[in-house]
Amino acid sequence: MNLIYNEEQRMLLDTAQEFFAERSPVSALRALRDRKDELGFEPELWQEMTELGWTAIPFPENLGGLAFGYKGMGTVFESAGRHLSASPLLSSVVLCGSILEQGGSAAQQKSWLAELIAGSKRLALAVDEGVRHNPQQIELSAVRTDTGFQLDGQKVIVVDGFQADGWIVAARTGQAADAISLFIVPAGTAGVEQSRQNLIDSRNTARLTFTHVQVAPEQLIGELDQGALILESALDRGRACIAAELQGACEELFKTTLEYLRTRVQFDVPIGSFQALQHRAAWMHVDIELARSCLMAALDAIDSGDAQTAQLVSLAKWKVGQMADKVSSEAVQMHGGIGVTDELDVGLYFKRIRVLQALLGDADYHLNRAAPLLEEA
Amino acid sequence: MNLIYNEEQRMLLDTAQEFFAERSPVSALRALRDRKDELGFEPELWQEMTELGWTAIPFPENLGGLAFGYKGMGTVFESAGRHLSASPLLSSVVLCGSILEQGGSAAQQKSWLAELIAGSKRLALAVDEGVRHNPQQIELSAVRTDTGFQLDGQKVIVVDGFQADGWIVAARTGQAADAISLFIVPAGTAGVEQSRQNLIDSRNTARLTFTHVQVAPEQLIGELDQGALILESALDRGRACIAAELQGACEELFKTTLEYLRTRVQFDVPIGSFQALQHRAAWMHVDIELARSCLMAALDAIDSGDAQTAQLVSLAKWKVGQMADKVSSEAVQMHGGIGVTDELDVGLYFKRIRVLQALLGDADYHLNRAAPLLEEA
Amino acid sequence: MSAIETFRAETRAWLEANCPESLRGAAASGELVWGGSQVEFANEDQRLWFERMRDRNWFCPAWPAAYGGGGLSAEEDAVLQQELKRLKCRPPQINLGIWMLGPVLLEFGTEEQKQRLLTPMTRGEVRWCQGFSEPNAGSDLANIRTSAVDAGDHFVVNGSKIWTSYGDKSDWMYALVRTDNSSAKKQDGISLLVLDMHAEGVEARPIDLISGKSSFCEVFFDNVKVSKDNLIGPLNGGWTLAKRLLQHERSAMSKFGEFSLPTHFDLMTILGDYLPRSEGEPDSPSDIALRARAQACALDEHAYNLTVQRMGQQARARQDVSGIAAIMKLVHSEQEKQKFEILVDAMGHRALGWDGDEFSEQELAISKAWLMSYTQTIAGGSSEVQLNVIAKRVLDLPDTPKGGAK
Amino acid sequence: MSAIETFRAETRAWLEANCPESLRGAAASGELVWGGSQVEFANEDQRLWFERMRDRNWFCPAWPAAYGGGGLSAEEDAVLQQELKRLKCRPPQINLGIWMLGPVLLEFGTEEQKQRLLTPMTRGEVRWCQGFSEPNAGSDLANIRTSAVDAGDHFVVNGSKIWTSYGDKSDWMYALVRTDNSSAKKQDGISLLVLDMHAEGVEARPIDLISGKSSFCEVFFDNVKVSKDNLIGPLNGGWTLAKRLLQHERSAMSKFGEFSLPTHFDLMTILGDYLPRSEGEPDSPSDIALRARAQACALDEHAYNLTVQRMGQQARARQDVSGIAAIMKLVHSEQEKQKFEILVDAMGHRALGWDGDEFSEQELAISKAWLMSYTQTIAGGSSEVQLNVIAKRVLDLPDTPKGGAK
Repeated sequence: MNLIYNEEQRMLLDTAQEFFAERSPVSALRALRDRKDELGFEPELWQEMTELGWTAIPFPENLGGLAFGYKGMGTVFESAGRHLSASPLLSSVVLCGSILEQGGSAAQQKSWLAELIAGSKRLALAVDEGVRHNPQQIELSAVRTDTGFQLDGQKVIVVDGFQADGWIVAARTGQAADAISLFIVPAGTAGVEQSRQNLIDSRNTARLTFTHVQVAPEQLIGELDQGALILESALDRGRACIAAELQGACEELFKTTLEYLRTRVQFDVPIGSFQALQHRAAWMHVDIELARSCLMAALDAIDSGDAQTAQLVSLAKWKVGQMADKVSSEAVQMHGGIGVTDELDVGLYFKRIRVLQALLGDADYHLNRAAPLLEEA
Repeated sequence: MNLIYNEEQRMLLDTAQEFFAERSPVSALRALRDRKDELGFEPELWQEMTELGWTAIPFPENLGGLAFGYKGMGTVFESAGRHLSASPLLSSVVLCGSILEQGGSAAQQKSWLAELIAGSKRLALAVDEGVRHNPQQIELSAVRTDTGFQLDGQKVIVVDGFQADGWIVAARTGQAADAISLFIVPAGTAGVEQSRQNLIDSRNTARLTFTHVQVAPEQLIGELDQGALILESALDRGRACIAAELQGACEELFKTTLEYLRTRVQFDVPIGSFQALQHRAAWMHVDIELARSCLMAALDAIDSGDAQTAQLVSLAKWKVGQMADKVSSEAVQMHGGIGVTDELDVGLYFKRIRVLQALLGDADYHLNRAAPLLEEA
Repeated sequence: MSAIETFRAETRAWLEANCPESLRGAAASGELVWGGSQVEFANEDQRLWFERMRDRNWFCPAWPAAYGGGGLSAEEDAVLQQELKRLKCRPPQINLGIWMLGPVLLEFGTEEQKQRLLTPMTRGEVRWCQGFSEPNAGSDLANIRTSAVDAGDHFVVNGSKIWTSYGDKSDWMYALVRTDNSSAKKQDGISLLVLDMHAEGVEARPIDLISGKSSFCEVFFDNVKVSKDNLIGPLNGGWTLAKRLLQHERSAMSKFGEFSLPTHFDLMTILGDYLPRSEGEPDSPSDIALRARAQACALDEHAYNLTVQRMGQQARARQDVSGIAAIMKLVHSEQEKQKFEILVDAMGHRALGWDGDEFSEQELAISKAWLMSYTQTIAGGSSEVQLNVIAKRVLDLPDTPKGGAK
Repeated sequence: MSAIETFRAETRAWLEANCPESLRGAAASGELVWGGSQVEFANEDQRLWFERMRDRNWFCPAWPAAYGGGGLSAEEDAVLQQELKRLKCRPPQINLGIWMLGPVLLEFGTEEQKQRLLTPMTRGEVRWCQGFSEPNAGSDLANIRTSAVDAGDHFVVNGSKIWTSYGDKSDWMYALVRTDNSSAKKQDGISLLVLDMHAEGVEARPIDLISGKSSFCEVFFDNVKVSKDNLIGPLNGGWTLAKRLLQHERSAMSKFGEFSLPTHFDLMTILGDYLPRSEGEPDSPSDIALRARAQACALDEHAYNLTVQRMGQQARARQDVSGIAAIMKLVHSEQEKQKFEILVDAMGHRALGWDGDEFSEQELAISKAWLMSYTQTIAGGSSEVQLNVIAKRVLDLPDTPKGGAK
């Protein structure tokens, strides 16, 4: 198990850090928010990221990718996390791209995957239906018709789903618990309604309603009833990238907090000299280091095809999520009055962190899912 | 709901404090331990407590009691807790006495209860069978015979059960979940074996084995199959008294710890001037105050016959137990190296506290049992 | 019937006849009436209740009649409060002036100041705000820099205040200002001043919080003239008065909390809505673990409520309650924060909404209240300050000596 | 085949031929061999392994051959360690002298001292103990008071040490002593001395802990004569050496931990034994909540183990690991404590036994290990000291300035 970035990955990390710092600092997110941008990201930025080749990172070369793996992807996500940089990299490339890579037909890969990598089209994954993430409980139905399938049901919290060029929809196609199939539904298909769910992180999230939506057989990805495994694998890639984004956001927020502790003076001394705050900061550091190890293990497991990838990804999402809860809460508290104002960026970090913590499974969900790790020992 | 001691109760509290401080300080427990005393308490001390009337506190006057209620009892238990004073007050008077008071026949009350109050006999309650307290899972059986009943099974963690003059045994007498009956089994009855379970707190605890033990019909307490309610009510009195003992022990241990923090010098200053320790001590104070309120509510509920007595007792046992976990752990840690030596009393408090925390239901058990409190709101 | 029993009977009858039914029971935040020059009523009942209580001089029932108070004895006032509570009457108006500045004026004000400032309070004509905190004087209040410079018959005030609740809607402010820069101890150069928020050079800007719009303002003073008769207490003697004022803050906040429960969301009830139990199906382990956390949190809240009760009983029994009193704000604010964290866990994305039609009103209110709960452990004495106070004043732990810990 | 590959092949072959099967894999605490004048072997295999490694000069494989070391290059030593690990060979002896004092002697000792002290170490003939802590010098080590007074050709040592592991079974001690009381900084008056535990006036008494008997001793010095050639490094220059010694402590402890796992109780396995699941019956909510806590704790342990791995990889890649290294002791000891707390919750009264036949050996071992876990967060740098170090050295937070916080 390799838990550090190699030299190439470190170079990519540096590039990504610089890029986001310059092209998409926190002020960019603030601007998107203040003008209530419905897309939730800057198309030009997305185009630049595409040109840098980042949308090609995880895919094999025969599909137009760079075969640079999820450690490579991790470097980009943690850098984006540091600057709260918004882009559809998670939704379109990681989640939908993985599904197309693993389950798409040659035709689907040629049309859709190539366009995703080129950035000329964007897909979003529609999976959740309930209050909390639970891909085992999909009720949106796809029923066979003479000409294909008919979709009925509802999806929520579809990341970057508003005004996407299409969606990959996870639908129930049989009675068996895992009889799930995946369909590509292009935007504009009759019967699909989209509404924007405005979350605290000011990013793009949508609710989709499917009413008698007709899809052709060639819109099915992979085999009928066999979508669950592909879906789960894509979700795991997404979860690992979310963990990376969280880790980056938390490390940056922690850095800001430490700087504040060193410089803010109260009672004639820097507040960072108060031992109670020092110890709490030290515990934050401990959690950040432990979480980092779990994150690296998850990324490495994906790249090496580890048999325990699912559990290691859940370990990472759990541990990073727990750490993020603590770091974001403490950051606000330690900043005191100014920390709860909108003027400081602390609140923007807090809000994004809390959304990421809930996306694709919260701590409770992943604690359970990671548990089988403990049986091997 | 009355959450403070009245003047009479405060006087009793003062008396009890003085008595235990003088007659049974921590050194007395240490002496019992060092000579591996099997009884686990000093019979002379017990006799003196009896003479002070404390064994009569909770019983009505017509049964030879003082009708001074469980707030009265609480004052004695918290004082005993402060000095780790050992006596069979919980086992013989509170647990067995309550059962006889509520379910005993006139004859049983006359023979046994009067002797318990006089201190001339001691009974112990045999209820637990498993690893953790669970009076809903009693398997020791009492089967009807021509001459009475036959008892078979095993009891563990019988408080003050070793060398008692007899035991009240909770036995299963039917299939229904609550078909429990209570029997008095005098010491010396054929088929009863006792062995001492040496716990970390150096007190008297026993395992009892019942093999074809014959008991006469007049040894049954109350109605056949109807013992569960009487048992539960006695257990609640016991739990409240344990909570009082815990509260007293923790308040005393906290006092000792604060004194250490004020006087122990490291790096040329008293360690109590370190803010990290100050904040942790402040949180201990918070927990002690919250726990105290729950304890007082439980004692008051018993005395006033509150409909939510069971839940309030569980709230107290839970909250006081949680507080005790924290206070005892922190006390050891804050005392540093010397805190883990046997030389200091801190370890004796720690061990007694941890046993009390587990007795008659730990935090997990009582958290669940207290939960219905929340439905009223 | 004794005099006090007669008073009770009359009071009860009067309240029953005069307090409109719609004004009994807790109110949502927006439904409270704030006295002042811009007083607004949401409905006729509010106006009636306001005017009737005003005309009975019961805005300040225990203040001397000379300043428009009700002139009640302490005993009568206690009875009135009990009867108000019994009927769950809402306060006819909310006003920081009455709760905080008023008692200090009664104690330290000149006769002229009492006449001039207290009388409009008892009529509900002036809305007051507080100007204490500054950007560099948060937990360390003595560090304030807003200056009031002696200019003969008036002071000239420059600087700014932060965290002033409803600074933009208030008529007058009581403020701490620095009147001496040369004092060795920074506490010694501070005075308490009252000033007109409508005066030239005063500007109040609402502050946006992480939870969105707020009632807090930043208030800027640009060469504001304040006549000298608005100095309360001695020059450079404001620190003592400020401490006295802050003692009243707690009781004011608790009164306020009693009637305005905008953020009271019952944890277990909401949990039940979002963590439904399916008939016949066992709960998932993660739901059970979450429920256990929620139970622990709700029981802690129960323990807190019992402690409030116990504190009251101890106080009535004339026992020392300083050790309990010192924990209340800390415990309540930290518990609230924890409660919302659990709610957010249970509600998943439903608690993460910001605005729009996609979320119910209650869901959006919970999101805001959750974010606001982060303010509660900072404002009005941060948790850290509370812990310091407990450690030093209650537990008597030593100060860090000069040249101390390395 | 390169030279190093040849070395590896030979080493592997030798180890396979010479390390007895019974000495591969982790050992219970009692099964480890402590080198020294009183060395004891539990069986013939232990003696064989001890003698074979000694005779190959591999007790200290990388030390110079001049002092009885193996004279291996760093590269060869690394290969040897890898091969030892591959076969899971236990260390042939445990000896604080080799792990802690040895490297410091090599760096700072005189030639005479190296000859005299290192050679018996490499032969496993002397058992060493450490004399640092004193009752008044716990976290504040510089506060030691045990004095060594100059008496011409020797020092006279008086005072006492505490927490000396196996003080009663050791032959020699390296100790910090005060040789100058007049220095302004108390660190400046300290020297490092080695002394014979069998000398007149030395008494070692084992300390009873809350967990019962222990290997820790209190050591008393009553006018003990120590010849001057036993001063290591410069007079009054012991503090620098002590810091160097303590740097070796961590790696020594981790080596020790690798092979002696007396307290490794697997949380989830034991939980399974005491929290059995009934076929067809749902677990009780309290069992599920406890299981969730246990899972979180065990996963945290997993995260810790991954971090150990990551630290090694970063070190090999020559990246800075100081930030990770600083958390290891803290995390491990706190996690162990937490683990035992959960175990005790799960095992109910079965974890509360002290002695006697009523409890299984494992149950009694768990009780002791639980109580001992409280020692781990105090000994070898308390958690508080670890947190201070992280805050100041890793996070660069400021010291409390003189005349600081009130």
